Amino acid sequence: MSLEAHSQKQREIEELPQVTIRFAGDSGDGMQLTGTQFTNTSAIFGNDVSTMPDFPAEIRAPAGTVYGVSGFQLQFSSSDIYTPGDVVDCLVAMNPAALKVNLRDLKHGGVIILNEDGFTEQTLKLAGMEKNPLKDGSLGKYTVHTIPMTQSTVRACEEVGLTGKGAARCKNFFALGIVCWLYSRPLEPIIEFIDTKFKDKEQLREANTRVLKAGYFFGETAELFTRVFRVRKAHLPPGVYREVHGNEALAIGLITAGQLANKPIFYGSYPITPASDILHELARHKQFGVKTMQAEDEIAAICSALGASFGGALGVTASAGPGIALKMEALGLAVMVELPLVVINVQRGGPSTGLPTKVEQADLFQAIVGRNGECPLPVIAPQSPSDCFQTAIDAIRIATKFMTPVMVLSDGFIANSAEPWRFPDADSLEPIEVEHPEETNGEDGSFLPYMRDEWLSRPWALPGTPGLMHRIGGLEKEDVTGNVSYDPENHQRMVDLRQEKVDKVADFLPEQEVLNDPDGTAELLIIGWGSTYGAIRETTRRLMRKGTRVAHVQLRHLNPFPKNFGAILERYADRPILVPEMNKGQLALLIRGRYLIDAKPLTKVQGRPFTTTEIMESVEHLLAERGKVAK
Amino acid sequence: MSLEAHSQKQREIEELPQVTIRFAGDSGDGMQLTGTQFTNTSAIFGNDVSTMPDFPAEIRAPAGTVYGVSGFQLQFSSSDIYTPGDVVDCLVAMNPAALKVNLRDLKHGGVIILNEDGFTEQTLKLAGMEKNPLKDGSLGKYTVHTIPMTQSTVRACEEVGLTGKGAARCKNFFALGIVCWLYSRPLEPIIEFIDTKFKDKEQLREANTRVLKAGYFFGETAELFTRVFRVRKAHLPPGVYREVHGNEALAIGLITAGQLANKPIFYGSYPITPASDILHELARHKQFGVKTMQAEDEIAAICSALGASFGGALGVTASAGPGIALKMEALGLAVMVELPLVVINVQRGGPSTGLPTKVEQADLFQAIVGRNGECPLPVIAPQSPSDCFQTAIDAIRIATKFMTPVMVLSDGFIANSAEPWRFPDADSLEPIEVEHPEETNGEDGSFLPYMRDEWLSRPWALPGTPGLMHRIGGLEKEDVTGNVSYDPENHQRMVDLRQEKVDKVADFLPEQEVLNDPDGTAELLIIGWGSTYGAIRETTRRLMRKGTRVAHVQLRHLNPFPKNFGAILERYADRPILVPEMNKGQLALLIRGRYLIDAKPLTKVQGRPFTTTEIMESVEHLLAERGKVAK
Amino acid sequence: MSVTEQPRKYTVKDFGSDQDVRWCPGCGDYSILSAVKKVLAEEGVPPEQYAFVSGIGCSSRFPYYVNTYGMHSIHGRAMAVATGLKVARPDVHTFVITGDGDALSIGGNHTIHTLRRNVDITILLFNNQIYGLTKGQYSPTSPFGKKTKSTPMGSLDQPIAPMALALAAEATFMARTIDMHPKHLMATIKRAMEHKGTSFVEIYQNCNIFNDGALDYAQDRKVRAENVIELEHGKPLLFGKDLDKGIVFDGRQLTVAQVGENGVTKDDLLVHDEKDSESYHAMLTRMKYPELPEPIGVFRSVQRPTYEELVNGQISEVIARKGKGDLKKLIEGRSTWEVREEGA
Amino acid sequence: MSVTEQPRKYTVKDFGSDQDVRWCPGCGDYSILSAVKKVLAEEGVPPEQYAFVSGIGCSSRFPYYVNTYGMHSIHGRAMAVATGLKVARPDVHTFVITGDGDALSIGGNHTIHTLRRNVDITILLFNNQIYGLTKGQYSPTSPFGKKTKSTPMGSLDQPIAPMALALAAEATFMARTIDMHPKHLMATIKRAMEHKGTSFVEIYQNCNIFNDGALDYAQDRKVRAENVIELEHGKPLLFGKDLDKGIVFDGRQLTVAQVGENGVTKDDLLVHDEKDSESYHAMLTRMKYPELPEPIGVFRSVQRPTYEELVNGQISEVIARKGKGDLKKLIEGRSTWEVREEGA
Ligand SMILES: Cc1ncc(C[n+]2csc(CCOP(=O)(O)OP(=O)(O)O)c2C)c(N)n1
Ligand SMILES: Cc1ncc(C[n+]2csc(CCOP(=O)(O)OP(=O)(O)O)c2C)c(N)n1
Ligand code: SF4
Ligand code: SF4
Ligand SMILES: [Mg+2]
Ligand SMILES: [Mg+2]
Repeated sequence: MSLEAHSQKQREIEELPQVTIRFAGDSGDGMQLTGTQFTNTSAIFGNDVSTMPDFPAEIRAPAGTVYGVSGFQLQFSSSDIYTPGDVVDCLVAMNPAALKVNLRDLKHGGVIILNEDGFTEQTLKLAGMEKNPLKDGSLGKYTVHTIPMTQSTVRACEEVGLTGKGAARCKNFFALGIVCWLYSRPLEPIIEFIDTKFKDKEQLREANTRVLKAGYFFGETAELFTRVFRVRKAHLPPGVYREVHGNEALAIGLITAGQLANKPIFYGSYPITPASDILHELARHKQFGVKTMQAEDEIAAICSALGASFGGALGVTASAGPGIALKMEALGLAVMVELPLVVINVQRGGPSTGLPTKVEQADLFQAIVGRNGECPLPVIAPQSPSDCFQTAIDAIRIATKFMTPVMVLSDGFIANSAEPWRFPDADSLEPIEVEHPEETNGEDGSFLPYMRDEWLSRPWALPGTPGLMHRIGGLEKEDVTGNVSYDPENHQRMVDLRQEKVDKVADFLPEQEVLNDPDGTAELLIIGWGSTYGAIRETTRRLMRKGTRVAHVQLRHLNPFPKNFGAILERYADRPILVPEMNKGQLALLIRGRYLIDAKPLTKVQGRPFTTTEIMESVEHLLAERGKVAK
Repeated sequence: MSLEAHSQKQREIEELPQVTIRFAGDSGDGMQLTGTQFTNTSAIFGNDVSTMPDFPAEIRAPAGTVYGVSGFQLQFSSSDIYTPGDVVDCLVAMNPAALKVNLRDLKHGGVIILNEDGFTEQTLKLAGMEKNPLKDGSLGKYTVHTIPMTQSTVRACEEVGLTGKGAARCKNFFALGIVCWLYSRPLEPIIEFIDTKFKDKEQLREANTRVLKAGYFFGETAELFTRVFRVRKAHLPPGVYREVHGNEALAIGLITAGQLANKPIFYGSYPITPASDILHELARHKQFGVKTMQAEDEIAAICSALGASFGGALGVTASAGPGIALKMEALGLAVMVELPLVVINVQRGGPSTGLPTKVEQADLFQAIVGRNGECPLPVIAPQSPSDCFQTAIDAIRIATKFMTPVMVLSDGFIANSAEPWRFPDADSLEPIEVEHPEETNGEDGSFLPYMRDEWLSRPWALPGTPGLMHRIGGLEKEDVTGNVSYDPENHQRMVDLRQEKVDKVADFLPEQEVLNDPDGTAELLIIGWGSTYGAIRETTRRLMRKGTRVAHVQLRHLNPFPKNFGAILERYADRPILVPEMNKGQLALLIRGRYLIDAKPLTKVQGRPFTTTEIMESVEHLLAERGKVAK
Repeated sequence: MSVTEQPRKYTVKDFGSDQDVRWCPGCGDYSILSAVKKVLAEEGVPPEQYAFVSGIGCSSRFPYYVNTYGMHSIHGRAMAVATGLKVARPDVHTFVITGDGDALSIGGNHTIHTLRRNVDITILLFNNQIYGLTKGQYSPTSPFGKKTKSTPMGSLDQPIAPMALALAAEATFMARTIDMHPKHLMATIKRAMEHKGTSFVEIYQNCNIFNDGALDYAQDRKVRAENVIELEHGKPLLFGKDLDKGIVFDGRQLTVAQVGENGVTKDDLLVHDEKDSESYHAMLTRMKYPELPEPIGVFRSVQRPTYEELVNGQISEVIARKGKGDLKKLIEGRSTWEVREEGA
Repeated sequence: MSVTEQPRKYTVKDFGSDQDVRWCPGCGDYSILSAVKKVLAEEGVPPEQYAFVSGIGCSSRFPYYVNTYGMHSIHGRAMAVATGLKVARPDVHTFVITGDGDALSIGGNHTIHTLRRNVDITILLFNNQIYGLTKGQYSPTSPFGKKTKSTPMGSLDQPIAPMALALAAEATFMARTIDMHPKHLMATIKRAMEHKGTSFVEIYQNCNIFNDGALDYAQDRKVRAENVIELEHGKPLLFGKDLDKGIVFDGRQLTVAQVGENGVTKDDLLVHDEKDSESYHAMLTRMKYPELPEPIGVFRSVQRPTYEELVNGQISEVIARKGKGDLKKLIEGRSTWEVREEGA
């Protein structure tokens, strides 16, 4: 008999289509781990899941303070979902600060599970709360469960001889046990995890397992809970799944691209939140020949990657806004020397240092036009954690085919969120063909490094190849020969050629898909890019249920735009076009400027993703304005 | 009897409305000096003048090579002019390479003055010329004067005991003498210049003066010239004039602004073409309390300027494209800490190292949106060399009033060109009021560094002021208090406030003027910015003479746009709107995106300014398209 | 540092800001903060006369916690900001707070150039041999082979010795001290503040979250005496619990000698000299644990005019020579001409 | 350097490119170019095995003039580019050509970090103590008080000694030579190329347009012997036309001693040792004209694994241990689950 079957039998079980939970506590409380484990067990159970960690910029701010609160939100569902949820159904709060910071996102009537031991006079003071919310009735509109988690944890640990601080530190597993019980989750995957993690630490393994179970049984035993909930398996497309985070998927995608191109990845990078994990992940996979270098700064990082590309490796670098700013000069060089290079920007809140751990999409202009001179390059944005895998491969495919740097615009939300991923079979992936000339290409037997092929791409001749010696650099170069040239007409030609080459990438890409509107009769068009995908997708589905059909275009390719993008815009020109972005309307401005179409920006710059409600309201408002109130 | 009166008497004198001359020779031939002196004497004579130096990126490439050619073009005129001329009337070429590089700009039937001694077998070879153009008849369509300048110079020098290389080096003054004679220019100002320059070098002074006169008399004596030319004084507005280069005017403007604000200028900069001369000029004026620092790189340059601003000085920094790229991260910090700062970009050909000594306007996007995050700041562009003076003052006025960094977009053309300047009386300039609080501004006696005034500007409290201690930085800050804040709504508020503040600058600025169209009935509107002013102005005048009236808006303020700019666009919405730019249409895209108006870009990216002919053709084409062929 | 008011008594509290300190409990940064506040309180100079400029990193949060003027700037650039501030405002005592990543990785170049300019600022480099704020990657001072998130098989570059770099950059004042040695820490900070010119202080600091114990050999009272030499001007280089070991130079290398053995006496030992002993200072900067004990205290303290003095000196000089700038003349330039009314 | 073909005879011409050399007539860069081409011709390695990477500056135009692979990158960043190239392609012999501004002003940080990594590249720093390409501003190696366009009243920062900086950055090979001393120049370049690891060569170079004669004391044959010491491994530090002056250490400083006077014999002199004599090397780097003669030749040449060896070593090690990467497994990750067909 599984734990589940055993323990749920006496309680009323309520079926729910989906649930959003947020775990919140101190940075040191292990909330990220708790959330991850809950996600994992839910995914394995068969739900669709979507997560959103939210941690402070401080490493481990003094316990109990509001700025030290670390949160992890996830939605798990019996149907496919695209966001970690708008409002929280259940909040687990380990101390007053966690409660204070997160309460506003809890739905009316939601469940609160509190660690009673975390609510002391001191922690209340640290959180700046004058009254104890457990006592002043201010939580009246919620269902509150106050549980002495620390004490219970310590007690469970005593049994295996673990005492004091070490014991108390396991309390997150107690909380996890309770929540697993409440939502009828299997414990096995978590116990497996504990077994692996503490393989060599018998006592801790034992203690954590006991605490987890203690929490679970507490739920069952205590009279606190009158009902438990169940969220059925989702009807996901059949296949083998894993869970994947955005940064992880980017790293795996890069390695995969390297294998597909039969070339080593050279990754030069300087740590920065939220991009560092790509470096960490890549550094763990040296058996694929990946070379990672922690450079002295972002400039050295990109320059070393470019040097590696000159040598024939796949040069990659990543950073976040402030670090990308530093790379711009060298990126100009990459455009000029026309070598493949992938630059990943995991966008975070700006400007300047801004909000390092929060999400934003305000670096789009920087990516497309933020350099000196006319300096075009392809820009791609993944739209979900798992999509990062394909994006990395696409980036390298474009970079090598067109001999160009490519910018990938991920963001802090995608980077740290996880979702189930029906990963592809490695054998099914299309190889990336890369050619290096061995022969000269000039009529007189000379080598012409700027002779172009039908894609306007120049030859990637590698050092070591006899007879193809050539020099490249940042000064303007003569068409075809690549020699330095200050000639006016040549400069115009080269500026035009570099632009045309990037424009040509559109011919190489698939056409843009329009979601949700097979016959072109939708009432409105939403255009999104990057991580807004989930929220927009969920919005269009909610609207559909309400009887409003809204077409959805999610741009993965921001420069150049897909070939049919203009035609799509024309098709919807007579209807409202809405562009939700986590910035002040950057994509909207580009679309308006390029196509002279009245695309309406819906902007949000709050360091957190759109909720479906926000987008829905905006859609309804636009439709109402047109005198066509959404039904 | 003046030299002029004396020597012109026997020749036929032809009156011309204006003349364009280009001096061209090796980098070491002193062509810049020659051009400058000719300009000077013409200006003092009373012509309007406009100049354009054109020098190679190499310091002094081996003599005789085409890439070592240095040129200086000027137009002098009997009416007011705005450009250095489209086509050259008279080309002075010291060697075959100079002839080769510059011939294409000479008008049919133009005058060529050649240094015969510079045309040897070796120099012909160095210039890659198979035949001697002096002999093969290829110059048939021009009026060619071949003069043994080196020999004549050496002979003139011998008289004062100067021999060998030193003597030959004076040959530019011989050429200058000839040209002065040919165009009836007075020699006095040049002789005065020689006197000052070689104050302590008797022999050189004597030699150069003699050579200059020898050239002049050669013109008179030799039978080569059948006519001489005269360009009458221009009817310029009365007043006292000087000649000024763009970079010089920027430097003087900055110092003036410092004096008007009663504050020292701190100028942190790293040398780069074509911005270095601002540093050189400022470093010469320490008696105004200007502090200049040659920093280790562009990042240190802007950061030190920002530090100085924090201390209460007027922090200024300048660079060109690649260096500006490096400043972007710190510029984001400046936006966040809301301190006054002026960043000057003397734009050059890009991308990357590009064409370091050539002109371009392709850094507009970089200036307005080229940073991470939503990071707005005011952007101003001077439209002529002398306008740089006022631009520098305006920049500092805006920076201090709004507590914001301001970007000034000059370019390599403006920087090195000169024009007569009817400079203002220092006493007539309006002071720049700057306040530093001495008292706290919070209700509880605390100091609130992000409390705003009616312009949304925050107080500039200086270190050393008792009671106003505060901390600023690049993390998002809480509205009013300036404390670090990760709060979502606060972030939105601050992002909005920073934008609104910059938008408000428009309220502070004069309305945009429309030139050439008092009654709003012009057939077309041209919108320009920066150094295209001259070419556009001259175009509209030429068109006027042909009976076509074209309105002209020259934007000095590129962010925010002037308050009435939208209204102007609306007024002309039914007519073609043309936006000439030395880039691929950056301003046009912004106008289109913001106002949804079909502004047509006219682009040129050749490292040299528009000619009036190019703009005129584009206007006529647009008008023709509308079925209204320009008469 | 110039003082504008009569010295009055200040307390540590006067230098504490109203912001909660957000470092991890147990972090070495706390003791440095406390030492700095104590030293400032003792100086008797009002808080508004100080400015703290920092880059980015855990250490760089420091300015928020002192009630003075402050700027938490961007990663690696604090010294450039401080230089501008000091040149503009020689009257403000300017500190730079930085970390081993901030000052030696991305900011290494500014460190060098600030030192050779000799701007009168006090640099406190919190060296925890790790990137704290970005959660534990190796830093330029981490030992070779350091296993971190970014180097799971060990780091591959040779660590930088900050003192050696400082000397190469012509530092006029260089010192090293330890977070867990509060007396030494305070004394060293005081000396640094008193120095006129750039003072560069490396502070060994424990990051108990990502690099706990890495500097135990120097921080732990139990073993410290065997592993560090406390420098004192004019005193021989002696160390060890019983002060019975010393440092000698054999013409090529520094080595440890047991005093009293092999005929070695105290007279054979190198004698510490903070002043003009460049070559000796060069050797000191090469002393590294575990091969040799590491010196702490003031390595070098010499005088050279400060940058801001020189900058302002040139201005005064030219004004003395030519008088204050005349704006009219400046605008007029060297040569002018007049255009008269039409027909005149 | 690995050679893929049988050595064959190459001539200087094989290493000349088809581009015209665009330096000013008389520039010291010409002699360095010629020396490099001669050395390359003698190596017997084909041109395609070399890559020259440079930054921006007059000196950085160098790659255009050698018929090898080359990149004229951006200002100050050549070493970072070269590092990536070398790590990707250990078989390509990689040179960095840089100037005093390029390598020590904007690029100072990359210089340090490249050296401590010990990437196997050969760095030639053309030190003309001026910014040539931007027409004559002072550089980090210009002497204090240098009057230039940007410093009309004299520069205010202390010059950097490139050798001192290199040692502080844990350089394994450092040498100095002179454009106008072709034999020494060629010999030094050869030694540098042979060194496995980063070799750092400072070349005194005359900029006859903006800084003519600044280095005459070392370049001019007439006075050179009095002002420089030619280092030779194992030989005492002797100099002077008659090789009768030497260098001694007095416990604090290096000083010049006249051999034969005051009882000084050759045995009292310091003896040059390129190998593990860190402290001695540290002293050498502090020797500056006019106080002391300046050493030329190889200061230091020690062995340490190169960065690219170590990077590739970790890869081989893990492959030896776990086998080559299995892409399927990588994509699968640590834990998977299966969703079956509906109803299954
Ligand atoms: C331009 C830029 N690059 C990278 C970062 C990310 N970053 C912040 S602090 C830091 C290193 C911190 O290490 P250290 O200076 O040693 O300070 P500590 O946290 O150890 O006190 C890094 C890489 C950043 N904020 N900005
Ligand atoms: C980012 C950037 N900043 C500044 C410049 C301008 N610049 C080019 S070369 C140079 C300095 C050259 O000096 P050095 O490195 O000593 O080389 P040299 O010309 O003396 O050989 C400068 C400041 C540039 N090209 N790019
Ligand atoms: S991460 Fe390390 S350095 Fe940073 S606050 Fe925590 S203990 Fe201190
Ligand atoms: S400016 Fe100086 S360094 Fe540059 S090429 Fe000319 S002489 Fe050589
Ligand atoms: Mg650190
Ligand atoms: Mg130089």
